[in-house]
Amino acid sequence: MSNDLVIGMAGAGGDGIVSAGESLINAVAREGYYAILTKSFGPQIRGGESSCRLRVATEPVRSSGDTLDLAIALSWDDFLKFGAELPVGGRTTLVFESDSGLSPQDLSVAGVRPAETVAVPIAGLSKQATGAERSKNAVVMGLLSTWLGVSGERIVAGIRRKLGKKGDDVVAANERAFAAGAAYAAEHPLVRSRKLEAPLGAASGKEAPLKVLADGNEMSAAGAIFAGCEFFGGYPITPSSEIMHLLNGEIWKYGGSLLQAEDEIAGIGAVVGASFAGKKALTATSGPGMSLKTEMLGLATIAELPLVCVNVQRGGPSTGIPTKSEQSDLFQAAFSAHGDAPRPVLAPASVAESFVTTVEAFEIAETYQTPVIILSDQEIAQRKETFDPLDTSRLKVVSRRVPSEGELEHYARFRITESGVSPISHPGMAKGNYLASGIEHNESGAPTAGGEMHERMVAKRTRKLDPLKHERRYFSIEGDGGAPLALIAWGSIAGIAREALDRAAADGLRVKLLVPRLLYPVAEQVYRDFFTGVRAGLVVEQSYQGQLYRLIRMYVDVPAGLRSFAKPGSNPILASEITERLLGLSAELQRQRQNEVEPQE
Amino acid sequence: MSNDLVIGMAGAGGDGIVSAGESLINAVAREGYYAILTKSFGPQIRGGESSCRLRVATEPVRSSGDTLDLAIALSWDDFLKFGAELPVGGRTTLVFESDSGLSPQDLSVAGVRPAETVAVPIAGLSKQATGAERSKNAVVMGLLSTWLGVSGERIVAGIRRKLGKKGDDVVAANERAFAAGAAYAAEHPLVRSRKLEAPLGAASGKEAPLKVLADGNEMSAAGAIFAGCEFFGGYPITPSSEIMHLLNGEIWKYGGSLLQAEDEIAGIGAVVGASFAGKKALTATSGPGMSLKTEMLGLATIAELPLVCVNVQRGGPSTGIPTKSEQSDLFQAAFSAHGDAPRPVLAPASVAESFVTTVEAFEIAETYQTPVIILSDQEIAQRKETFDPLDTSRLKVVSRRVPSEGELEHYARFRITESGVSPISHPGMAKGNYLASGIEHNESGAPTAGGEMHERMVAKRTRKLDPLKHERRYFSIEGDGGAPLALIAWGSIAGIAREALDRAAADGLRVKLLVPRLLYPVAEQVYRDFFTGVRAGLVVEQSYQGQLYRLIRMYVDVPAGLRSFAKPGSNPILASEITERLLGLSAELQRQRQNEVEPQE
Amino acid sequence: MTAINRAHGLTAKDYKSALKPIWCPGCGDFGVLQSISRALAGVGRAPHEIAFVSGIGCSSRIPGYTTAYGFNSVHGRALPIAQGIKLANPDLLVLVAGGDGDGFSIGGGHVPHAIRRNLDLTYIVMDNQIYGLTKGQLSPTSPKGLPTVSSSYGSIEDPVNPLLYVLAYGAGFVAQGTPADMAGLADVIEEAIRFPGFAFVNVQSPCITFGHEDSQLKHHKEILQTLASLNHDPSNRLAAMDLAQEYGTKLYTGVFYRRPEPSATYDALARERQKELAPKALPRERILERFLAK
Amino acid sequence: MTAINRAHGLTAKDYKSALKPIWCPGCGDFGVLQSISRALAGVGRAPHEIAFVSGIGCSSRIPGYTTAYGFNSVHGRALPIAQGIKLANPDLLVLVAGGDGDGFSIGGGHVPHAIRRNLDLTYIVMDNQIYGLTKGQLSPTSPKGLPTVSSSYGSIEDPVNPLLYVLAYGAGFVAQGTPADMAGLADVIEEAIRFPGFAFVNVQSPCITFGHEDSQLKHHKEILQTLASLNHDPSNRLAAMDLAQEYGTKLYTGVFYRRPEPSATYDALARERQKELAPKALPRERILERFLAK
Ligand SMILES: Cc1ncc(C[n+]2csc(CCOP(=O)(O)OP(=O)(O)O)c2C)c(N)n1
Ligand SMILES: Cc1ncc(C[n+]2csc(CCOP(=O)(O)OP(=O)(O)O)c2C)c(N)n1
Ligand code: SF4
Ligand code: SF4
Ligand SMILES: [Mg+2]
Ligand SMILES: [Mg+2]
Repeated sequence: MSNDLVIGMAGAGGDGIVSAGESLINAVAREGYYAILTKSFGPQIRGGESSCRLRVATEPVRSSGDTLDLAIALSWDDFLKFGAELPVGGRTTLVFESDSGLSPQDLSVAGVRPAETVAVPIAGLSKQATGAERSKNAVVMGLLSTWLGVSGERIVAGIRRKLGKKGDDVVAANERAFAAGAAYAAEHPLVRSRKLEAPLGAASGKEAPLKVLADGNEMSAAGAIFAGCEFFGGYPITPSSEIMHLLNGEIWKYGGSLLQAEDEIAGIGAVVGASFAGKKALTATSGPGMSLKTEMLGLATIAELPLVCVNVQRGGPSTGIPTKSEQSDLFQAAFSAHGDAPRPVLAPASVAESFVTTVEAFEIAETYQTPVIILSDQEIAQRKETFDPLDTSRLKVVSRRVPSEGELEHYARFRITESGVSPISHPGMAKGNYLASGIEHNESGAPTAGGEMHERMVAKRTRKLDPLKHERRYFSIEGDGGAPLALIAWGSIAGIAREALDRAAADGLRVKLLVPRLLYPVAEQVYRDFFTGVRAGLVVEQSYQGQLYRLIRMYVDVPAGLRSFAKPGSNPILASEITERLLGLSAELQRQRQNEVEPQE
Repeated sequence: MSNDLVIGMAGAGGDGIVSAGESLINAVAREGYYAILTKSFGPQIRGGESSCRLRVATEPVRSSGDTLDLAIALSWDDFLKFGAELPVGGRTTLVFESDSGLSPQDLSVAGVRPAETVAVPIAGLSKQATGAERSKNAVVMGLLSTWLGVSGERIVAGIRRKLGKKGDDVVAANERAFAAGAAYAAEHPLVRSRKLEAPLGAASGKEAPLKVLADGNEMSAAGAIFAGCEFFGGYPITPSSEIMHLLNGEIWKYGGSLLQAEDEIAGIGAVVGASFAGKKALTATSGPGMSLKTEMLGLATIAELPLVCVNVQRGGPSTGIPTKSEQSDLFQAAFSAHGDAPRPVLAPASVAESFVTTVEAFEIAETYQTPVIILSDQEIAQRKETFDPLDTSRLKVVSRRVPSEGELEHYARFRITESGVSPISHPGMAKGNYLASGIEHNESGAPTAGGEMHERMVAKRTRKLDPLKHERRYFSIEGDGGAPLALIAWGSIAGIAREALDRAAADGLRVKLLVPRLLYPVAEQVYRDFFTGVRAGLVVEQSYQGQLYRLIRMYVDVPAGLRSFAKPGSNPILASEITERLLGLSAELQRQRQNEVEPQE
Repeated sequence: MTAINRAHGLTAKDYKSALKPIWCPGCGDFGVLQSISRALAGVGRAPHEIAFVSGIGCSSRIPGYTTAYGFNSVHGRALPIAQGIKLANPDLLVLVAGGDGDGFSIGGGHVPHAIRRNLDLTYIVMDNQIYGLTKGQLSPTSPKGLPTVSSSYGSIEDPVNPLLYVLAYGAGFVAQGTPADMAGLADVIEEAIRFPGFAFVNVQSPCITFGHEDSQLKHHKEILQTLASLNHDPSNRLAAMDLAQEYGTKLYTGVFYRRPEPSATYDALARERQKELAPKALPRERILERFLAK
Repeated sequence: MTAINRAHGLTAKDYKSALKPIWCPGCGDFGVLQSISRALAGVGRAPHEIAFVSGIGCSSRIPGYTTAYGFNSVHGRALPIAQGIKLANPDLLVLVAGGDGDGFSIGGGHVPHAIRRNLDLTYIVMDNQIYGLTKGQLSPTSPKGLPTVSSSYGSIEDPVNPLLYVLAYGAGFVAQGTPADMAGLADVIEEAIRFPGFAFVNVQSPCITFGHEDSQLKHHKEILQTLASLNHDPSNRLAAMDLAQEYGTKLYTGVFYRRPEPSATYDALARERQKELAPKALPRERILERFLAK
């Protein structure tokens, strides 16, 4: 019995492998398991190869795992195209389409002998059950239902919901194919059982409590609705478009509106306008769009207009690799604008955190009157993940500070206050009239070219963000508090670092992990505190330059042994690699210690 | 007799004060003096106040100086509008228009009593000489000619050249006004003489060797012509437009062409196209334009297309302060693009260096097939400066490495070489056909989404810039090699740091100064070497965040006592402030030393 | 526009701010400011219910000289910002203004989209055929052959035709004016503001400092012809396009085109949609329930 | 275009690269690729003398499938890049292609300027009224009311009219085709390439995966009308504009407008200027002498 399984499946575009993965995650989520589903496609829009990996476990999972426990290849060629994304290892049970005519020897994976190799006539079973090969994915679901021991009922109910529109015949055919798969599996049990332990609490006999099942883009959109967002302006771009799609279905219901603009500049331009008009407003994009939004972000900074901008990172630079994840837009997020224009940058480290981070981003934007950038990434944005319903009562829904009657008497929009935050009016509010501008201005908003006023205004705009650096809630610290070894990771990589932390602790290493959700401004004191007692460590990132490592160095003196462990996008970073490196660092520290104790002669 | 004088003048827009400054610098340059002229205007396009400051010396000058030796106020109100840009001090001779009815007591400058106050009926002299007040500036030139002891002939010759087109009457009137001014000054010698020493070599009796007299924008354009630039694409923006203006007059003569594009994106887009077509190409802009060019710069990086992009920095963020200088676009220059997209950033520290840096930028762009950003600033770009003709023979005019016949046999445009540089073909070259793209690609240029190829390509594009970090010619180091105190400064502020270095040395401090012309990639080894023996110091910059200081920290462990000394734009940084701070640092070091020697009880 | 309800008691002065314009003495934009103020007084909305957006340029300084909520934004992006404002609060009166470069060079990509969305905005371009603020470069409406600081040997490109473009984009209201006829200008601006939908007014507003001679007020007065005097029927779009072709050679003032039955605006359609869908809303704080695995 | 000199011996195959298109089976762009290859074979320039620029989109992948020097650049910016190429080397044959979104949404601001400059470029838009690459959002040419992933309740904006816009911008050559008539399409593309000046071809190229039904080849075949069959006179610009108004309701193919006496191109004028000014050049290495204080 397993309590944590990783299943990888691949086939041709039409094989419906991804839809099978979606049905499965739905079913296991409803059973009370925790799960993560990631999808990956070839470069074609339609057709070509497609794949997914599903991790199911009885306890919360933090990454999509590494080596597969169960691999299902509807086509071996297509399977191989996903390379390191679907890694087969010595513990893998490899299931493949027997109609392909391949024998287990043909399934060569460099340097690996799978635990077990199982040929199944998947297409044949479909044809037998339905008269056509079209329902291969239902056969696969049937196989998995039996082998994993997951309730077939739930899966079938899911199939019904999904295919209902296509008519009773289609539903019935798929049910038959599912049954054929389930029956076949029952007759051909796996040598190495892949049965799942019952989910936690299942013994109670009660229905499992409902879990949220969503991807990061959905949670960004939902977070915006929760936070009171009333306007979205943006332009489609992979892998962020779904935020716009979802909001387009929802936002009108709340009296809000949405503009699919002619380009990213206009998209964020409209957001700046909506914010000026007093509304909470959002835009979302990916790298190329961020590059185009640069000027408007600078405008929002100097005009002190709140807005939230999600960047779902993909492989860069330029068009780069649109469908794969990377964490290489951090420098840009912090520094793309010309002039002294600091602005907060946040990053969620899980699907659930996409919700939380979006709500926090609006809180920050509105409180400090600033654009806020959320660095999501393709991995988080597009993977489905389960989690227990969030306690949303601790989230703050905040609106900007409008001027009081008294303040409107001699209203100065950009009043230089101690905190740096000035009350903000908006069109429609009597006596609040002012001139917003990208030109440097004095307290009342009139243009100025004076150096002294400029200095005071830049100082105000910078100072107002200081409190953020002391909000410990944006930082999660785990592990051994007094550890000499440290890990820092962010975004989707943080989940892997968390697993590495557990493994390293299990290996007897003294390690701690910092996952910052606030990346900029750099919270000097938080890092300094975290570094107390730390002698070596790794900043783990999915970029070539190790951007967070460099960013921290700008503001904090880091321990001499802190290194960057960075790889560019779509090259998976494995928990095992991290642990290995930690072991190396530990050995190095011991050598140093030895040198200290036994002086060289 | 002085060998170094700073003269400041201000009046209403129509008073021609700036044109007087231009005539004067022309004349003194021709005499063999060194000089710098800066101009400053009120926010109006036409009308409003205007001013200039002229520094004249017998030896090369590196900044426009600080407190004025001679101040000329055609209107006291207008003079005051320039505040700290025209600082009056205890050593200032203050000349003012007596017709204004003001008395010396009315000329209150907070906390200052000028050395001498001289009322001159400037308007009256003009009216007397010409019948109108229009020639006040000629009167001023006459006054200065006598008081400074600069040949009137040269000035009059300049007036003739300048006004020739306006007809003989105008020229004659101005000559009379000039003579009136000169005569008045002869009758009213200054109590504290402001006579200039003869320029170096003047004693030889020969004509002074010709000097170059130009501003930074002119030198950027000239550098581009020198380097073989054949295309300019851009969009007007203050304070960079003059680069386009000048090239528009010149580039066609060399078979090149120019496009005033519809916006900055199209401007650099055309440059990318011209570069793809095999030509050396340039664009120029300022902050807001840089923000718009972000996406195209990323494209040029991944497509490995050479181009040079000048950013004449002004006050930011956003529209900011268009007419004033600042150094706050460094973060952007290094980091604006999404993805891992390193690119070289250069900065000239004087007008002459604008020429040199532009030639070097083309050398780097073409050699390494990369966009190169030049960070000029408004101060350098728009001030007139004299310098001795450059020895241009040491400048390299380099063209990109095209593939050989053999290489074309199996041509792979993005061949992964050890240096990271691959031979580059262009349309028109038989057998060199390839697909350029912003999408990640393999060696032949075909799109790829593979992580491994992506990693090799990012590594190649990063690696190829490594040699730059070892080019010592981009770094100028002055002062006491073993000094414990260090200064680092760049761009127009470097000149002030140079003066501070001299003064500090004169005060007995052991200081050295590093002026980097290459700002990015950060030349780790150069800084490490420079920091050897350094215990404290200042990175002096005209920004709020101290951007170079932060940039260095990203890559280099800096001495514990290295501080940022940064002020945002248009607030002058004075050599004396720097020296003062150095004294403070030195005192601190001594205290520390004391603590080390006498252990605390 | 003769019979106007002035019961609100607001006059042109109420729309002018304390900020002193720093335009060159004699700049055409002074007249435009005056005409806009008059038009606003004609319409009579309280200044705080007006949002006035511009880009960057001499002309784009105009919002700061009014008492409306102003937004002097960035070069070329006034229209996107204005659309966001209008969608966020359709009750506001939203004005947009700027230069020929701001609108038809760097901002040219936004014009067709603002028009095809048909938000209820009024867009006023101060067309001086030059870049004023940056000291005299070619603008997209500069006549072919014009030598400027950026076209030392004369321009070699045809000018943009704002009137024809905007008609082709399908704008419901298209007019032209000049400060050489202030009353006429105030009238078309007021009519544009009152038009329910996107309205465009091209104002020939001379740059006295860098503009060429033929673009000055004196010349305008000589050549100006009102469309009314030509008996032009403003409901005839093709005729309007034909007249618009004369841009750059003739100076027609008045209304080129006014759609007889204005179509629904984006902001109105958005409101409808909001009303229709409101009943389907889950309370914001319960939005996560939509994502429960069931 | 019947009598073509094919002495060069190049065939359509010589213009197709080894890269296998990853378009969806049945995508209209296959036909466009075939037609362009045929047209290029008709013109007969060697592939290495051709620069083929695109933006981003399914359609924008096309340069990679040809043997020309290709540039698959960034979304919406093909035209500025192409202009730089043409000015840098006017001897090249420069083709530009992309989608309706690429050209008329994000890239829409560049179209009028490329046209008024009149560089000798051929611009082919594969207009499928949808965003293909990003999986089915509204494009600027999508019909009003269309529900898509980004317009759950139907679009509420009027579509762009590429043909009318481009005519209003003053393009010298404007045509339309569809892969439903491959021969006709190859012909207009070849004619566009041969036209001395900016030439625009709108291709109705169906997206089989996300496009709506009325935009598919089958429907094209039913409704297609050649302009020749209507006896349209392609030298009549106003008539062309009138016909162009039917965009979205009728499918006319062939040449809408061909300027009878093509005006001088920017590249040609640039060359003239270069020749004229060459004698005034100081050698590049002596350029600093211009700045000696004399
Ligand atoms: C992104 C950006 N590019 C360029 C500029 C510089 N700039 C400011 S206004 C302007 C053009 C002004 O011309 P126009 O729009 O016709 O207005 P006018 O001054 O003539 O009224 C330019 C190029 C800028 N501020 N921002
Ligand atoms: C700056 C930028 N914004 C957005 C995108 C995402 N994107 C790529 S292609 C495309 C639109 C595709 O539509 P179209 O131009 O009509 O081409 P098609 O795929 O339909 O042929 C979009 C929005 C991008 N790559 N770059
Ligand atoms: S430069 Fe021209 S447009 Fe600008 S304020 Fe002066 S006259 Fe007006
Ligand atoms: S998505 Fe549409 S446009 Fe793109 S390749 Fe497929 S059919 Fe063609
Ligand atoms: Mg203008
Ligand atoms: Mg399309």
